[in-house]
Amino acid sequence: MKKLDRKQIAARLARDIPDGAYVNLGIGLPTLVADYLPKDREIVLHSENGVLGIGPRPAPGAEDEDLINAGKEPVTLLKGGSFFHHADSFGMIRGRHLDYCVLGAFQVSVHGDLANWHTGAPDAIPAVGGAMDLAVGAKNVLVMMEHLTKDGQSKVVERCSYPLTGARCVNRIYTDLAVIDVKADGLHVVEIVGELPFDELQRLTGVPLKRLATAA
Amino acid sequence: MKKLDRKQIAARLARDIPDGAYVNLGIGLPTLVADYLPKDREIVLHSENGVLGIGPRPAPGAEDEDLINAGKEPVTLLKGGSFFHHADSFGMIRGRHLDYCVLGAFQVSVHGDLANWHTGAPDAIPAVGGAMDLAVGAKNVLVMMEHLTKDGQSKVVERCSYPLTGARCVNRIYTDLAVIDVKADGLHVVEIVGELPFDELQRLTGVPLKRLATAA
Amino acid sequence: MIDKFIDSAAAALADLPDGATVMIGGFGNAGMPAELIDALIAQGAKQLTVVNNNAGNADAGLAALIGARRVRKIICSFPRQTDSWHFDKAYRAGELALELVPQGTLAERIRAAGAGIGAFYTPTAFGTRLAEGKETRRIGGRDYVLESPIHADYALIKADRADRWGNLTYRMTARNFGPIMAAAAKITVAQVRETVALGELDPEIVVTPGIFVQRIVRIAPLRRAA
Amino acid sequence: MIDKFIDSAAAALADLPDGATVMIGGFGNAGMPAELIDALIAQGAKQLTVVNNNAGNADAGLAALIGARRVRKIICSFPRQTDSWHFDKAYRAGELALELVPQGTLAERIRAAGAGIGAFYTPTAFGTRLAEGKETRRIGGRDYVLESPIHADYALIKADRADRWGNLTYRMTARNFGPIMAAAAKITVAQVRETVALGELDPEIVVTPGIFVQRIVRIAPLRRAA
Repeated sequence: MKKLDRKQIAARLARDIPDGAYVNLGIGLPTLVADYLPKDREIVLHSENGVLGIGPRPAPGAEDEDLINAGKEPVTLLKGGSFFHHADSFGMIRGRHLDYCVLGAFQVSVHGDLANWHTGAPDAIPAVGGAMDLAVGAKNVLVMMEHLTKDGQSKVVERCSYPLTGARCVNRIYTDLAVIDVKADGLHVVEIVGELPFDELQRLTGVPLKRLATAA
Repeated sequence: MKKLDRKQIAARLARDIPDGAYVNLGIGLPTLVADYLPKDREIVLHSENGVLGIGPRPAPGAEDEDLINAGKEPVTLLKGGSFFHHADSFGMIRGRHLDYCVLGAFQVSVHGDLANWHTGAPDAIPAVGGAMDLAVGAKNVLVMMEHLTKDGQSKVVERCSYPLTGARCVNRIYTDLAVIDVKADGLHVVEIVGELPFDELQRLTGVPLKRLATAA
Repeated sequence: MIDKFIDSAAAALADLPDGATVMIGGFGNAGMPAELIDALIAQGAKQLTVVNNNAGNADAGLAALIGARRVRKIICSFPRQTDSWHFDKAYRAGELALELVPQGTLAERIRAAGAGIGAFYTPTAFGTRLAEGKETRRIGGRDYVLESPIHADYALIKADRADRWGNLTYRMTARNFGPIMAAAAKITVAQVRETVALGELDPEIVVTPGIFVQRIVRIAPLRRAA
Repeated sequence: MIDKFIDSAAAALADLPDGATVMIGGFGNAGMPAELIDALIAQGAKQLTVVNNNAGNADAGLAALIGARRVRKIICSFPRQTDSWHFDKAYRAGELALELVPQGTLAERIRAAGAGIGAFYTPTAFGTRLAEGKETRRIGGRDYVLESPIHADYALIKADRADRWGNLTYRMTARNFGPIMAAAAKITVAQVRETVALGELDPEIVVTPGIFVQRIVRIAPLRRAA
C-alpha cells in the first residue's frame, strides 16, 4: 500500500490553499505546509503570537529572537506583514477572519469533532495553547494526520475517545491515504492515494465513507 | 449672595486635580477646566475619540480637522500624547484607568446618582454620547454645575427626576455655591463660597447636608 | 496576487444591496469617509441600517443619505445635534428607527463582532433607561448589563495610507471607529489619502492589518486655497 | 511632573507583596522580561499567582521562580514543554495549582480586565473538558462559554522604547501579551531597551499609552560577541 510521507501530505494540502488566503499553520506537522505553498500565489501566514505575513526561515545566523512563530521557531517577515498584540491576534482567529487553519490531530470524528491536545492519560500534564481557538475560529479547519495509529487503528472515528479540542469543527482531513471532507451527511472521500481501492480505504477506516464521483 | 461664575467654578475644580492625573473633561462646561489647570502640574487630558495628552486650543488658522476632542473642537497634542481607536479609548474609561472625569449635570442625588443626558421630555430626541461610560468608569467623577435651576430649585436632590446617566457614581460636586462630597453616609460640605452661612446653603439645597469641620 | 486597490468609490460599492447593515466611520469630520458616503448615495441602495456615532449633520454625507430616505434604522450614540435636521425630521415622522447606544458600548459591541465574542457584560448604563429590558448581572459587587455584538455587511471607513494587501494607517483622531469597524464588517471599504508600495508601511505601525480590509479607494485630498 | 523612570529593577519591585497576582509578559523569549523576573526572584515575595502563556522552561526566569517554591498557582495555556521540569515537578508534587486556559481565552480574559468588561461569552472550548462546569449559552445558533476577566496586582513586561510618561513601543513579536497585561494590572512595570525624551515617540506609533504604565526600568541589551 502506497502512503504519502509527511512532506507529501503537506504538499497535497498546500495545493488546496488559494491565492490571497489568510492561513494559520499549527505547531508541528502543519508547519511543513509553508514549504509547499505554490510560489505563484500570495498567501498570508498568520501566527497566534501576533504576526501576519510570515516568510521563510531566516538564514543561519540571521535569526532574531523577537521574530518567532507560535512554535517559537525563528521566522522572517514578508513585505506587507504586520505585528499586533495577543488579544488582537486571537480576535482575528475567533472572529472568523482566517480563511484556513491547519491542525494536527489524534482523532477526528465523523461529525468533525477534533481531538489533538490531550491523550487523556490521567497523569499527563495538560497543555492546550491556541488549538481550541483555531478549531472554532477559522473559516475552514483542515486536519493533517496519518490515517492510522501505529497499531493500525483508524484515527477517523465514530466518536473521539481522546478529550476534544473542538466539537464539529473540522472541514477536511488530509491523511497519508486520502483526502476526506466532513459534511453534515457524513464523510466524503475526495481523493485516494495511489492505487488503494475505495473498499480497502473503507475497511481501514471503519466508519462509513461516501465515495465522490471524482474519487477513485 | 455671592456666587461663582462658570469660570470660577472651573478654576476652583482645577485646583483639586493633582500632578500626574489622567483626566477627561466632559463636553461643554467642563471643558473650561483645562484653562485653569495649574501650570506647574503635568496633567494628561483624555478625550473619548481616542487621544491622550490634549494641549491648548490651536492658534487660529492652525486647526487640523483630524485633531479634535469629543466636543468636536480643534485641539493640539502635547509631547507625550498618543492616539488609539474608540474601543481602546472606552476600555481606558470603563477599565477605571482615568483618575478623574468632570461632567455637567441636570441633577445629582444624595446617593450620587447623576442625571445629565436627557430632560425626560417625551418628545426630546435622546442622545447620550460617552457620558454613561464616563460616569461608571472614572475613579473619581466630579460634577460641575450651578447649584440652583433658573427658578431656584436645588439641582442636588433626594432622587433624580430626570433619567439617570449613572447610579451612585458621583464623588464630588462643584457648584457656584459650594463644594460637596458624596459619601456613603450622605453629603458633606467641603467648602462654601463667600460668606454664605451653612444654614442658608442647607435651606437652598433642601436635602440634608453635613458640615465638615473645615467648612464655614 | 493580492491587490485590494479599486479604481473608484462607485466600483467599490457597486454590490452593496438594499437592506444592508453599513458601518460608517468617523467622529465629526475626522475619519468621515465623505467620498464613500457620496458614492453610496449615488449607488441607490435603500432600507439600510447605518451604524455611526452620530446621525448626520447639515445637508451632506450621512444627513443627505437620511434626507434621501435610504436609511431604515440608525444605531448611534449621539443623534441630536444643532444641525441634525434630516435625522430629526425623519425620526419625528416615524420613518427612521433609532437604537441609541452609549458610545463606549457602541464601540465595544462593534469590537465584539470583529473579535468573535458572543456577548459581554458592561457596567455602562446599568440602572438607566438605556438598560431597560436588558439582562443584568452582579459580578464582584458591581452591576453589569449584557450587550450583543453589532455585525455589519459593509464598513465604510477613512484611513491615511494603505498598501495593496490592505494594511492601513490613520491620521490622529481620524482613527476613531475605523479599526473596529473594519474588523466587524464582511466587506470593508477604506478610502485613503495615499496608496504606497508593499513594504513601505513599517509593520510596527500598521494599525489595521490587511486581513480586515477588502477594498481600498484612493481619494486625493482637496487642495485648499492658501 | 510625570516621571515613571526607576533606577533599578529591584526598586521597581520593592513593594510587591506576598500573595500578589503577577502577570509576566512574553511568548518564548520574545518579550520575556528576564531581568524583572530575576529581580522578582531576588526580592523574595512568595505565594504568588503567576499569569503567563507558559510555565517556565529550563532553569532560568519563571522556571527558577517556580523552582524556588514562590509560586502558588499558575494561570497559563501551555505549561508542558520538553524542558519545563521545575513546573512538572512542583505540579506532580501537588505544590502548585494550575488553571489551564486556551490561549485566546487567556488573552481575552486579560483584555477584559483592562477594559472593564465583567464577563464575556467565547465560542472557544465549548464542548470540551476546559469548559466543564462553566456556564454556557447558545447565541445566534452558536454555542458559547462564559469567561471572567483576570486582574493582576502587577504586570512585568518587556517593551522596546519608553518616554517618561510611560508610553511604550515594542519590537516585532515581542509585543505579544505586553499591551493587554499593562492594562490589566494595577502596577505595570516595563523593562525597556531604550528610554527617550518626551516627544520622541511619534503619537501614531505608541502601542501602550502611558496611562497603563506605572514604572519603567531601562535594561541595556547584552552585547553579543560578533
